[in-house]
Amino acid sequence: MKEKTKAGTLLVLFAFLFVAVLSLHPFGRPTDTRMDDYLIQNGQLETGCNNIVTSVLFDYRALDTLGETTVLFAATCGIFAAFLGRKR
Amino acid sequence: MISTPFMAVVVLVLFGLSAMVFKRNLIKIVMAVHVMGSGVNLFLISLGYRAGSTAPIFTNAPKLEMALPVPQALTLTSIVINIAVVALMLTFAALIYEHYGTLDARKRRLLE
Amino acid sequence: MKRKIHDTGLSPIVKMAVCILAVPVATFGFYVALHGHLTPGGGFAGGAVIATITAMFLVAFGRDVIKSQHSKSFSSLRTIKSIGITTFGILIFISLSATFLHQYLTSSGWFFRVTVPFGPNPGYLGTGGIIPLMNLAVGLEVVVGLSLAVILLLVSSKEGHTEAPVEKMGRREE
Amino acid sequence: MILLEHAPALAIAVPLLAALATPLVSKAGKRIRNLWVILSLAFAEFVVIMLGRDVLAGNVHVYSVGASVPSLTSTGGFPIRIILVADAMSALVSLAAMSIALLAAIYSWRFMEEHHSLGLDKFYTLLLLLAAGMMGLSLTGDFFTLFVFIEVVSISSAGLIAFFSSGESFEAAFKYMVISATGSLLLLFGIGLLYGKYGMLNMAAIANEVSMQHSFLDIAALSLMVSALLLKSGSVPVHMWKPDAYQEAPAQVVIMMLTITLLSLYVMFRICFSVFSLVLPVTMGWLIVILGAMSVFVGVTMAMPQRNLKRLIGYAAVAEIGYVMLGAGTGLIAMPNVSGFAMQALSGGIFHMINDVLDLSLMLLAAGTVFYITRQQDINEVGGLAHKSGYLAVLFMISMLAIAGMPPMGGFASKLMIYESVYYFNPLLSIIGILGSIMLLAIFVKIFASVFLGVPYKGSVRQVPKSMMFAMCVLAFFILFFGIFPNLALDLLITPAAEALINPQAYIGGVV
Repeated sequence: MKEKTKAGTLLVLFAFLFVAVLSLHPFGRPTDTRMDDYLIQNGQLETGCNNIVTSVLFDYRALDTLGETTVLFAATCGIFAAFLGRKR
Repeated sequence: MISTPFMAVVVLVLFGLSAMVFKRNLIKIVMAVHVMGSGVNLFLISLGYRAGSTAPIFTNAPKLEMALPVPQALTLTSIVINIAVVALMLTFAALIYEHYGTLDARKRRLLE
Repeated sequence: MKRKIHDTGLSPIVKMAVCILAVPVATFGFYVALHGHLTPGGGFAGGAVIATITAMFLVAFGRDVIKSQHSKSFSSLRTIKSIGITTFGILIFISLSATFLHQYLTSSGWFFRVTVPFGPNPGYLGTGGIIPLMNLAVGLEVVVGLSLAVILLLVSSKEGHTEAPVEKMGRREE
Repeated sequence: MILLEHAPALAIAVPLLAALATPLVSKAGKRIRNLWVILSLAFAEFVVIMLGRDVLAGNVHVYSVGASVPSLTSTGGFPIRIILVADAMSALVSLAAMSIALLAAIYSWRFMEEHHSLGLDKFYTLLLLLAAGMMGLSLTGDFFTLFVFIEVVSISSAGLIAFFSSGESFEAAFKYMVISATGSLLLLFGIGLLYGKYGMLNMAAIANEVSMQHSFLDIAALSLMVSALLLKSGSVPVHMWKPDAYQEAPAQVVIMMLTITLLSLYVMFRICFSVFSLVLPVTMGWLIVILGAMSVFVGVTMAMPQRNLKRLIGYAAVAEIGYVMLGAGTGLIAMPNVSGFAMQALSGGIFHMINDVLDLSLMLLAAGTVFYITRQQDINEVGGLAHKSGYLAVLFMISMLAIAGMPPMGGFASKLMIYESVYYFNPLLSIIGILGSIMLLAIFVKIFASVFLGVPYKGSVRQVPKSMMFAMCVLAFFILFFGIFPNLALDLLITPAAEALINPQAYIGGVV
């Protein structure tokens, strides 16, 4: 019985995601690109690097990159603490 | 016309979820999380594509019609986060295997 | 090949190839990380490329190299760990200072004075202010993080592992 | 002054910098490292208090990270950079989170000493990263930063769960990681949907866009995000990870995980109230209320047969989360014009959020001290402790009465507000609530009798260290303070927070 309920919920979720993705914009033609056009126009002037993705990563949204490096740092600490404890 | 990358994304995410729910082996569960993560990354990347555009890099850029830079930055961040999640889960799976000698979730009433 | 080639791990040819290959891989990774603001790639991709070297060494020389060369206990790993984490800690200060105390170090920054006009250009290394430094900082952090994870996962799991056929190493400490 | 202008960024940066420097500082010795951790958390607490005072003076504090002028938010009419927003609600939540982190650090000075001398600097690094993640979670005004900080929080808490490296703790940490990884991936899917439609990632900007035209996509993104955050907060359908995680983790890490569950509830309310306020279907409010009632019921009934004290507190935490959802859910049902009882329910829910953290933390710290002074892990061998340490019995009594919602303690005021206002929406729900708190009282009286009363405890009992006693007394003081002067706390902290949550215009106005 448990298997069928799980399969049932997964099918419902599949239909839900399917319809949600269908109502998105067709692939290749994004509807609202104000933010990205601004970045492409002024990316070079404000941050001085040609690769706009790097300027987004390290200047416009630098807090995300900082959070992400702390995620990697926390994972390393977690792995080390787990293995270290075992030696006790 | 149904935009195929979004369909692939839904299939990947659901594949990951169903494998995570039905499978018992810990390593398979970790793989399922990784598959789901790459499904969501594919979704983020395919949001930022403009038909007939190049990468948003101005070094010798062939044309000025460029794809959206922000989804690419988001995907880069979420890929690295997926690495950290999978690495931590593999450590726990290895240590559980070492402690219990088995990777089967059902034996230890792990994920019921 | 001054170091004594152990009997564990793959054949000496592979070990030699890995030692030779390490240098071009390192330079390529460093190139990708340094030119992050000009060419695709950047800190993360460059760091990942360099992190493959530790994986190659572990595969080629077998995992007991790390255990046997340094002392049996975990102190060897902890020294590597503390070096990595402290350098990572200091280097992330650079990106932290740029992030929080707002970003007047970039295009109009004192470090790389050149501002870049709009439009495609052949890409001059001296642009981008502090972003190349942050790229390198993140690159080093990714190298340390990934290689530590690989080393820890491989070296410290005690369960019976398929040793290379010729096992002249001493009894594995239990 | 300069500190106040950069307050939101400093609140995140200080614990983060301290966490990165702990491996360096711990080379200099144990005491210096402990002092370093507590001082950095105290300084972050000072920054958050200053931020709270400035925000309670009436203005939404906006900080755009990386802009040449911190308050320069929308350059081209829409925000480009990441913007940290501190309004009354987020200031209240970050204040609670940081004070619990500070108390956890003070508590773990002596508690962790003999447990684990080898990896303690890893423990403190993860503790500080957890505090930084909580600050980021409560102050962010941007969807993707929300996802990143939820990941920071869940990875560092998984690392901390597995700190006492025993077989079960890896199992609990693995289960926690599986659930929080899928949760945050669903959240990222919802964020992707929103970015696909609006091209922007800032909460206030999207709230501005949603109020103009909304379609099925917003409902889909909203439901994905709400389900992901319910997953993280451990309400009924997915609460299995909570008892295991609370059983295995050290006591002060469990307090931090309590605040994480409440922070994810705060983020869900932020999304429902501020971003999707106009497009919010009534069914969403009812869903949260029903889930709240179910988690109260399931939490209490599952707590009955438990033997392990921490596992029992885990189920009690599921019940407490149910109360908060009950209260705030009714506010959600009457969303567009929240008045009268819905407003009382909402402020009752928020007030209970704070009280719930305080009393469950006091209970957990008391439980940790019981295991610390008797060096036993199971509560059946421990008995008649009241003779040996009277203070501990009094503190346990205070936390027990507070969880059950007895008059002198803080829990009573908030639970009373929830019962009264929920009664008007559906009498059955408040009946479940009242029954739940009565059964909670019964369970904890049983535990109190078995641990503290009865024949005096024969084994050797260590003296309760000063640092632990200090942390517990601070918690007891706040519980009593909120209990005796609820109106003081209410109109000083809670009602501005409730008002800030109600009108999204102030939130959007501040940014766009």
